[in-house]
Amino acid sequence: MIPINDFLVLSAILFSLGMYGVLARRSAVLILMSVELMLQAVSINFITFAVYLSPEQFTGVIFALFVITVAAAEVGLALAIILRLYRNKQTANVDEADIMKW
Amino acid sequence: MTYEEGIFYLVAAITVIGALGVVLARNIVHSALFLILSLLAVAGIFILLAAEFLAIVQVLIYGGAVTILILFAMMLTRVRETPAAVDGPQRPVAALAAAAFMATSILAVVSTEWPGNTEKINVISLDQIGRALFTTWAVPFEIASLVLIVALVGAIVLARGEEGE
Amino acid sequence: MQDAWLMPAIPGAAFVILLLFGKYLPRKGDWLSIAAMAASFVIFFPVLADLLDKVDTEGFTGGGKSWEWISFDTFTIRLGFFTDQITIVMLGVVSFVALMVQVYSVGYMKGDSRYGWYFTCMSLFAASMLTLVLADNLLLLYAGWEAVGFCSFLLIGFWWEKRSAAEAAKKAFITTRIGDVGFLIGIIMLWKQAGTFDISDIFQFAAAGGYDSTYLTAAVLFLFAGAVGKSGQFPLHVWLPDAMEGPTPVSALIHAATMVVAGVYMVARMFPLFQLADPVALDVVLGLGLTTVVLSATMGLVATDIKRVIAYSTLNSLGLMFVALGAGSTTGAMFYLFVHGFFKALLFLASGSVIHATDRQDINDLGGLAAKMPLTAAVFGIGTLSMIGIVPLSGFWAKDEILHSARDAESAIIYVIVLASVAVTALYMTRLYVRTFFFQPRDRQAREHAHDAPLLMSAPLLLLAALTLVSGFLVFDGVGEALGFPGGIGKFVFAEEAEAFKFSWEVALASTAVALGGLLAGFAIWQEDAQPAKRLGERFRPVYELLFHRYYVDEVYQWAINHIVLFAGSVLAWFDRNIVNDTGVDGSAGLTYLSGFQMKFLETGKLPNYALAISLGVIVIAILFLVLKA
Amino acid sequence: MGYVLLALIAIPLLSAPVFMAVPSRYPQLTRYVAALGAAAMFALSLLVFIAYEYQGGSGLRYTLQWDWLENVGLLRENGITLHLAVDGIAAPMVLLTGIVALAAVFVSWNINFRNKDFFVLLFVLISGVYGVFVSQDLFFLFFFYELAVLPMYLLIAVWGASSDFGTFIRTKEYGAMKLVLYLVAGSALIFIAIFATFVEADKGTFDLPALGSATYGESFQKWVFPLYMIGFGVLAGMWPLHTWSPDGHVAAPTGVSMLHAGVLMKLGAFGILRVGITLLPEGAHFWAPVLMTLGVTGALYGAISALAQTDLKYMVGYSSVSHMGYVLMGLATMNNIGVNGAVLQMFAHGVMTALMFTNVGAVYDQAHTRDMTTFGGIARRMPRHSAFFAIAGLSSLGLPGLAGFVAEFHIFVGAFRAGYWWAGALGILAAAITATYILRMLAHAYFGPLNERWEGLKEMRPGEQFAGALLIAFIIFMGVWPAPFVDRITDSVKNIPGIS
Repeated sequence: MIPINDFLVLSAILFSLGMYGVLARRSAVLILMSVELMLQAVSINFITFAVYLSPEQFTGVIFALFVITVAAAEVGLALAIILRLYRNKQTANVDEADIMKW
Repeated sequence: MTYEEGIFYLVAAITVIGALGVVLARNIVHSALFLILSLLAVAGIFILLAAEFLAIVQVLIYGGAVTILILFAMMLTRVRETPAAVDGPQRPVAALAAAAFMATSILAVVSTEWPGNTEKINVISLDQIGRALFTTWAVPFEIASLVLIVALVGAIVLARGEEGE
Repeated sequence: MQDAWLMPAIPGAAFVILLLFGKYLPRKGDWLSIAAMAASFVIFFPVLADLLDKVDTEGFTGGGKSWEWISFDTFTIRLGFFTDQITIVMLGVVSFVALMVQVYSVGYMKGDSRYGWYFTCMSLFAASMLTLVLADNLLLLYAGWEAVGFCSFLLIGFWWEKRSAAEAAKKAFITTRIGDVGFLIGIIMLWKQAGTFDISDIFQFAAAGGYDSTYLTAAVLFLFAGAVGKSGQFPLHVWLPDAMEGPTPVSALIHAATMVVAGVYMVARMFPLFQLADPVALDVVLGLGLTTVVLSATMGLVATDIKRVIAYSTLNSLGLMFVALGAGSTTGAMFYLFVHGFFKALLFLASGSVIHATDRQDINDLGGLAAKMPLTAAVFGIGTLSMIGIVPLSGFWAKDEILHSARDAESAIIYVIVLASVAVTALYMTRLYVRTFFFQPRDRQAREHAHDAPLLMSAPLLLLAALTLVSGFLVFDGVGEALGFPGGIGKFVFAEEAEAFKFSWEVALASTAVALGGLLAGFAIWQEDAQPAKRLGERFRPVYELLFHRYYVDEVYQWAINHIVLFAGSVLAWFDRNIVNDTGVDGSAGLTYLSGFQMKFLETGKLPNYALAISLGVIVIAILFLVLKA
Repeated sequence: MGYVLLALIAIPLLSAPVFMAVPSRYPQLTRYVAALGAAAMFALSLLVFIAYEYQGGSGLRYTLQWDWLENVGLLRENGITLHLAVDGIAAPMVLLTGIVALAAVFVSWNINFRNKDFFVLLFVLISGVYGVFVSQDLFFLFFFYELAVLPMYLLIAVWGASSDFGTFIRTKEYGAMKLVLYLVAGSALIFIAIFATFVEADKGTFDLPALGSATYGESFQKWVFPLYMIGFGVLAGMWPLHTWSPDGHVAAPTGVSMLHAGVLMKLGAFGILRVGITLLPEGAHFWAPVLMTLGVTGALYGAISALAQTDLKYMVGYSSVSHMGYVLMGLATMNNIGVNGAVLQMFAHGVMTALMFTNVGAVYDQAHTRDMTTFGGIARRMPRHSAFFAIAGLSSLGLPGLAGFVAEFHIFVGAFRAGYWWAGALGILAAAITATYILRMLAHAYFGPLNERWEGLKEMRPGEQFAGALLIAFIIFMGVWPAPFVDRITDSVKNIPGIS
């Protein structure tokens, strides 16, 4: 059998890689993709805990379901925002949209 | 090492390679393709966790809808033609932060004593999930549908652009 | 003695009525003030009789009545009135002179625009002064002490439209206040050990050795600081000559007979403590008294304002009283205080008559008034001779007593100085008298209208003159016994001193010779047009200048106030405005603004930067969490 | 009787809608409403003071306790209650507030610009002041404390006056801003201290008597007392955190200055006593020498600074700093006599400084300058005004028979008793310096020959005369017969732990 820690470590690696992507990338689309990776890591965590530790309530599974749902909505909205950004600034790079400061 | 473990490590390796590809690729289209790979591998992980329903949902929504959407966005914004560097100036710090986070969370995982049986995967049937969704989780479920509607409307309003544009 | 408290209470009540309703009373209420004073004076006699009844009983230490004023825990302050022999002397002087002065003022102040206010202040003064005298505890004494100072402020500045009067009032109050700082410290020091303000309790405590000698010495020296201020001793004497800006009757009452001698009275009252303290305390008293005597007597030689000369003579007398105290002779001091009240008030009131009649007060404008104002000249002469110390006027006996104590003091030089001062006193008093009343008038116009004062003003003069003539004889046991006292004033007041009154031909002759010498020299120097005086003035120009500028003490003080006190004030104000406020307060505000201005550049507006910050924050928190858990 | 205290807080707050109901066309009516409200408060304050029975009992009178929040989160039984009561320390303070409020309303009679708003804010301030004095709950005490402080900003910034002193300018906005920032900074410290106390006491309540019965560790007391001391000390004008006070006075309109110096600054000293010393006696003992030093420094520093001022309001402002220094000295003695003196001084200073500001306002209204060097001999034109000013000044320099003496004397005796002989001596010296600046001012501005420029000055308005007479009545009353005050104060002071 696979020990729980294997899944959790995988989730941690996945999350960290997503985090790296969010922090290092410039393009909004790439950042979005990295966010998806992080969401995947979270989902893995949720399901892992549900099937290993609380099979009676399996809240984690339900949550993973919601995560996927919300992720879908989020991607739709985020892409719409990226589109607007691109129309206004002719770029999809987030570090070029910096007029909302002092 | 049981065969289950062997399969797990294989799938996990594909997931990680996909993720690495997403965050490291110089070409943005390659990134998108790596993302698909990674997402599909995660569906495999879900199967290993005995959550077949979620795996299917994952393939349908992520592997299908989300990646398609992302590819559309790429096309519409013509990110490929952007000549500037794909990575920002804070890449080294980002790498450091990510590494630190990874170390921290792995340390946390390893050092924690989990309550309950950490060896056995309990199968949660589709039947159970369905009942739970429509009884205990009925209200959040409805709200989730509301969220989707709102997101849909919002996305349309945002993407449509203003009059005369 | 139980009812002695009525003496201050009646004028006090009169003050309240006059203050509130004085405007609406007929004659603006002068009669009320005088009636209250007269009532006070009348009450003096039953009090005296009561005291005489009891004074012979064994262990008598005085008596009175008191009410609780503030009391909590162990801390009690009482409004207590207390009469003993030393009090009664002062009571007599105060109530009698105050009555005389008020009667005199009816004529003197007639037609003044603040006639009613004058009598209001006079009533308050009488009440405060009698409170001071009768107080059985130091705090009430202090209250009366400050209140008389306040009345003095009001009355010196009575004609406050005059810049000089306003300044003199201020100067008097502040100068005495400086002494009072010490006085209050002394009172609290005495309280701290004894736990009571009651004077007789403090005496008992001290007699039982409750105070450490050094501590007690410090305490009494602080007390003495109050006396220095109030009684115009060097170095706080500067206010008294300036105080002559007030109406003349005020000078007679407050700045000659009563308030200024409060310092002497206080020291005499607290004398047991001075005796218990280190001898240094009394040496200080003696030294300052002697300094004042020398300074004031010499300054009197060149002053030309008739009232200022008398003010210097007052300083001179006060100095003598402190010399007596310093030499250990409370009898001498109190007796001098007693007779001084009469003859100095007489001098002031008589000079008031002169000023009233001629509207001049510079002796260079006066002269030859004896013919026009025979009565005034006569009583003024009596006062002058008493001040000089000619047999058999009261001043002679009192001064003789002080000379005695000076001779018995540790150093012969004290005796010589005091004796010399007698000569100088004779000199300047003669000068004053001669220049005012004899020879040709220098301002004829002034002499034209001069006349003797009306009866209302003359009567007090005559009464005071009579007392000046006879009061000195109270030193003799025989006289005292004839009047119903247990003996002469020394024996009566200070029963423990068997031979209270000391007399020796040697001292009497020496002082008479010196006084007469001064008197004759005065006649010689200031006769007719005072040519010898002018020649002397030319000859000793620097000395004349020094005296004329009052030893430059006022100038030094003025310089110190302008360049030290006010300078310190403006430095501190500058410091407060520019350092504390503009640098410290506004500076920190500016620093906040500046740091905010600089810090805002941390906001790059770039999403990745924010995300990185969030991540780092999460990592730090996670690590902290792990570490703390471990 | 507890409802009387509630009424004291409620009347000023409830008069706001009444003011709003008055049409703006009738400014005079607004004034009558204000006068009526103030008179009611004065009457009730007097009632509270007179009816206070000072013999025996626990020290708290007229208790009223309404639950507000309990058994929620950290709060347990009686967590936060509207607990109103007076003790012997609060009773004179309540009376003081009534007196000064009434006087301030009459002095503010001539405010024409938006006088409705002015009175509403003034009354809110008064309500806050009453609230602080009668609250027995730390939460509400703090609440009312803030309620009293914040209206000051608008009152000064809208109705104040900017002044040009030649070398520097003080705008009203500057004065208002500085005042509020300072006081809010002080409140921040108090806020921290209150929560620290709440947690340390572990009683689950903000009720002061309950907190008073808790025990606090020694190091806790040492750390938290200075928070109270400095936090409340800011409002008490503690040196060197005093500069908001003179500048605030210069900017504020007369009526507000009266309340500010007369009552508001007392809140600070009252807070130190009511919260700091009462709850944390050991901390107070530990910090008493520091407080004493700051108090003496303030007393001397204020007096010497006042000596150099030519602006009347600055002079009075610095004299307030000086007199509040005495109050802090009294508190620092930590003995019965000195603390009594401190409370007496709070009352005495409140009344006499209100009187001084009444007078400064009266002369400023007519002359449009406060520079005392330009005056001269104006006592001839304004005799009553001059007499009032002189009485206030004499009280502040400690003339026996007036309120200031009684208070200062207690403080000096207390200081000597506590062994701070140097502080007592310097305090007495400061009183002599006070005499100097007061008399200099009187001699320069009021006495001497009349400067022709001021030929046209008239006597102060009847309303101001009434205010002055009211204040003087209490100055003399307390000076001549302090027993009613002392009896009430000592009734409570003796119950404060740590006061010997």
